[in-house]
Amino acid sequence: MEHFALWLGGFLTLGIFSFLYKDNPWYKLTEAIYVGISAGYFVVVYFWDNFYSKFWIGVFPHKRLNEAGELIAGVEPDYWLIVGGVLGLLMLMRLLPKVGWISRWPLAFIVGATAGLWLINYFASFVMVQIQNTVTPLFGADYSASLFVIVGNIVVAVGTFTGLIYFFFSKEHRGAFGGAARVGIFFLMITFGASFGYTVMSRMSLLIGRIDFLFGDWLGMIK
Amino acid sequence: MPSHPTTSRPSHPAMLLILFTFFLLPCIVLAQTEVGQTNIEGTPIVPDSEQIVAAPVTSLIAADHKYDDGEMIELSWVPSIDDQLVDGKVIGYKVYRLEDDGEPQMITELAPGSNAYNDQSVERGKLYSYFVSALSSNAETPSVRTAPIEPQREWLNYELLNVLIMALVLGGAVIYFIETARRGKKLFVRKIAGLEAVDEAIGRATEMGRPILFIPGILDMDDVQTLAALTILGRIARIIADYDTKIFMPVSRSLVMTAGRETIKASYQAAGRPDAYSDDMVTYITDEQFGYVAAVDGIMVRERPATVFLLGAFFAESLILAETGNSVGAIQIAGTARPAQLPFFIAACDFTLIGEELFAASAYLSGEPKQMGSLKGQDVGKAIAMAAILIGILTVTIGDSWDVEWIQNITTGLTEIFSTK
Amino acid sequence: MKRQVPLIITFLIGMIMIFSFFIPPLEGLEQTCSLFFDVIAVFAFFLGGGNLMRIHINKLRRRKKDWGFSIVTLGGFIIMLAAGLLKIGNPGGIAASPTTEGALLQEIFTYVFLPLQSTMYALLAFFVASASYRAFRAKNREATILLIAAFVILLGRTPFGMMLTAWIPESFSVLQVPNMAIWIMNSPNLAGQRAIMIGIGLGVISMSLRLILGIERTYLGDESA
Amino acid sequence: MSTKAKEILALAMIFAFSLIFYIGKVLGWEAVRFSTTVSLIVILLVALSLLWILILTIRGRLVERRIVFLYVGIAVALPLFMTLSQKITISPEVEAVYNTLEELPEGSKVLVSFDYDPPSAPELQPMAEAFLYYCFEHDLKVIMMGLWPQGPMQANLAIEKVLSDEKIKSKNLKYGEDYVNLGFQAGYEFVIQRMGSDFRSMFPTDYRGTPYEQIPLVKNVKNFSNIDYCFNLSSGFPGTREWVQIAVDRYGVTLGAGNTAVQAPQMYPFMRAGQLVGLLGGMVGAAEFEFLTKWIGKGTKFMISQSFAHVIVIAFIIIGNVAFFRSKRKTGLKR
Repeated sequence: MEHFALWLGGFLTLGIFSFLYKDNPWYKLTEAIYVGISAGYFVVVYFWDNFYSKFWIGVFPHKRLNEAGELIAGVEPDYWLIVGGVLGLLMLMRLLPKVGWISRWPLAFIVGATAGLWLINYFASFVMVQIQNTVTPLFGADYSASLFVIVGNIVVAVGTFTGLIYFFFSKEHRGAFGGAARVGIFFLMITFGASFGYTVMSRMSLLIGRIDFLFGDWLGMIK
Repeated sequence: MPSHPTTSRPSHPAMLLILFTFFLLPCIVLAQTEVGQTNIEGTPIVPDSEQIVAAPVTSLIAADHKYDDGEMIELSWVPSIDDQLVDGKVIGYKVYRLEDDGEPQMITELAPGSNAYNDQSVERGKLYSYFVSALSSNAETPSVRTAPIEPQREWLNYELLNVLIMALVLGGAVIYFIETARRGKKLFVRKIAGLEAVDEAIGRATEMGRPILFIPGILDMDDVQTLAALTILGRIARIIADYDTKIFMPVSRSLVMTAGRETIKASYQAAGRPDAYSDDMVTYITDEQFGYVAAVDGIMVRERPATVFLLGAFFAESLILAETGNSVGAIQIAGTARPAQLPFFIAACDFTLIGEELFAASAYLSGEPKQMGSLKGQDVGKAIAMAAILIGILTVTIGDSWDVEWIQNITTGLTEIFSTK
Repeated sequence: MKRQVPLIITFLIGMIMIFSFFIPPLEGLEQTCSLFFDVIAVFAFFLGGGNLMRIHINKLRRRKKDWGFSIVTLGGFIIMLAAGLLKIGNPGGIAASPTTEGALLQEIFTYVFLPLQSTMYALLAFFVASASYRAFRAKNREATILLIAAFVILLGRTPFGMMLTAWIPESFSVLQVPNMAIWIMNSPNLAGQRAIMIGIGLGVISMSLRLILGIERTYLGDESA
Repeated sequence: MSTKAKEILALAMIFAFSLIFYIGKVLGWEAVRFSTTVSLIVILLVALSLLWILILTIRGRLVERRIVFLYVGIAVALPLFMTLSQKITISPEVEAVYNTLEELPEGSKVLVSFDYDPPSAPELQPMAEAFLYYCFEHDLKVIMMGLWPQGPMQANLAIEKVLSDEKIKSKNLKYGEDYVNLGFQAGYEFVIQRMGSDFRSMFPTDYRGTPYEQIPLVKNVKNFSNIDYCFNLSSGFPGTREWVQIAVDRYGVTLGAGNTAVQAPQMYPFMRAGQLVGLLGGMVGAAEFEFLTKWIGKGTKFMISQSFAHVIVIAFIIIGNVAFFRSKRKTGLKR
């Protein structure tokens, strides 16, 4: 069994890596296995976690007994969940061509809820918090900052300001405004460059793990 | 500063031995033989004379938590004077609650040094009173009981009033400009390069006779970026229907599949070509992130799309998809609001919609005045943000440096407006 | 009915969600909605899973190109369902969780799924290199800035970068590559991130409003759009 | 020979290679090791070939991306076989982790939380092994747990590895008395919070299903006050930040941590504030810690692999720019 598992792991790993050379039957096979298994796995997880644990148990709770065999209070069925179930069933109406349009109702519900929820959440945590965090004394509280930090503070302020100018839609990027927008782009580019450079490292360690599996666990060439 | 947990030990081993033999051992034996005399922790109950008694906590206050649905009571107190890091007698606290003057029930146990607890297991319409016991190694000292209190429900969270007002201002600005535009006022919107390229990218696919691939990210319909991707899909599908090009949209969520089909179908109907639409344009693959990527990579190298749209929420897979798309020579237009993934799109795609541009794209592509109006409304938000940053930084810096009161007041005011607690 | 009801639903739910943020008695609504969403998603899974089966069965029946691989996909899918839902190959039988150790589902997860997932993830290492090779070229001013920032950060996080500038005296330690890398991360990078985030927040507000007000309605299959 | 034949040949060779070495492994062959001289020669060859690519590029022949892939593979794989002694300077934050461990008397209880999954294992697993090795060698009692579902599995892998070491094996450590794995508990930071009052409420049984009160090592462990040192291996949320905010700030735990390189910089503020006694960051941190604990693990090798990969990326960025400037000179300023 252990031999089989190792060879299987090696086979699948090399199959994916073979894609780097070009598309080939080996990759297609691993891809087919991956898609089938992962889709099945998610059906199972969704079924037990969402449908069974959240919906079914929510509507029909287990009678929970304590050690003495008495019913523990507080496991009232949550009939609200039935609304969710009904919306889910409406979704399935798509399968019937005649009433298929009714599946737009649950979609409309989801879109409304998502839009409303994120509108306010993004507003609070992306707009308000960020503005608040940007407002800091340039020289540090009571002049405590070093020159290094002061330069940093000024850069943050200027960068945020000009970055926002870049995103302005209703004004052509021309003249002084265009110049500021250009500075904004520079800041965005530094941001992108920095996060790219930053991520290179962590990506390499992923590969190291796989190579270690191939030559270490599988073939025993490194110990 | 964290400190090592200190235990007070008798200084001499012999003392320990004596203590053990004469006090603790009988206690343990006693505790084991007489079931029911042990409390929950298994600490033996000892005769009064041996107790190490800690001073009780003082100034215990129970108050209703403001601005909630009546589901929390806040307790605070001054810790026992014997609660000290070194050689303190207190080893913890127990919080007891009396519901409608019933029997006291322990609701939680806290570490030494605690001086507050939020009781979240309360219900409206019941009266609660509390007391807190200071625990020593073998005794409990209860505090005075608080007066009974009932958790209150509030209908509006005044703490968030500033957020509400700011949201109304911004929402109002968006709606105002939508209305202005609807009434026929011409509003200027600058060109967005990535979106100007959409027509050309679709045209290219038509010329080459190759399909267009649309990837709506890997999150479900409960993410705004997916919604943004779908609104853009509506516009793009309309153009594609006009050009009579093939579109293919593999998705990783069943709901996105359903919504994607609705969207494309409607666009084809609007273009007057409902017959050209087929459900096979949108295919579900798998919910799993990298399984989906494996399949999409395969589709890319096999179908060799001329144009690839990568719009929505992307995670680590962004670069795998974009690089594969690039290797098959596709024109790629990408967009996401996840800052961490933007650099990869910038590096590997021809055009990238950065954050806000993704959400503006559908309005921009529609070309309708009222949609454009909403973009203008966004700019009001940016102007407010910029003004707040500018004024805020200036006043806080000057106010800090020269101690000018009215300038400091401005800072305080601004901070209050933009605080979210 | 077909057109108006969905728009009304979106409007009402959207508005309720926005205001529930400020009304304490409605605090739990967010959880309730996400619970609803989970339940709807499970039902939708019938559509998605069904679609997956249908496509591959079609491929098989019509003997389309690469139909052999469709058998594999279908087989994998069905085995997982059998192992997870009917709990075939589960030592504890139908009552036990399919994710306990020794269960077929868990075995497949550990020995097939995990290697596939981590290898696919590891491909990133290659693509990061090829993307840097192709894209980090000093084509214009913006690209040059991108390149320099990436280069400094990359160098600053390797021992190599440390050695490179270790000779710089302590009083000018700001100029040592690792310190420059930290400064870039903390200052200009932060500024860019903030600008992007504020922009995103505003973009979401505007788009969500368009959706809630029914100005944007393509997703609902509205033909007039 | 046609491409197809070549491909089949390559495939056959890969298979034969795997088979030979697999049989070798079963027969108990020694690990493959390049001596220092060979290692240096290999590095030199790689460097020369890179130089050759640079020359080709200057001459106008661009390499395709598959060559880049090949070099990345080489850069990561070869160092794993090499015996190179890179000079390791111990950074203060790593030393702090070690020093705190050294101060613990025999029999102290150490809580280790494994908050990561296999993708982060290359960075964090060597830390876990070295940490456990030190604990076992110095007779510290180890309690393991995980806030990530796959964390306890990683813990078991590390334990298995460390227990197979001769020195540790001779100690005859017993599960349940010298170390225990409490398993995974869902609930993110709330788990830590609840552990503040009662461990057992979060871990009624260990991962094997043994009831908490029947495990000799932990039956008297009520909460954090019975723990002498906490160590957290983390690659995201929930992780070190949550441990600091709850276990340290509220319950006064002494906490050290090991983080992935990506996450580590965010933890420096906690270090400075003294909320974290020490920090192992990324492969470098793992290598330094291995050096201190004298555990011969993979961290050091992995670190060299990573440095090599970085150098390769940098080299190709340079080559790419050379290619660009060359083409610009030829075609004028287009694009």
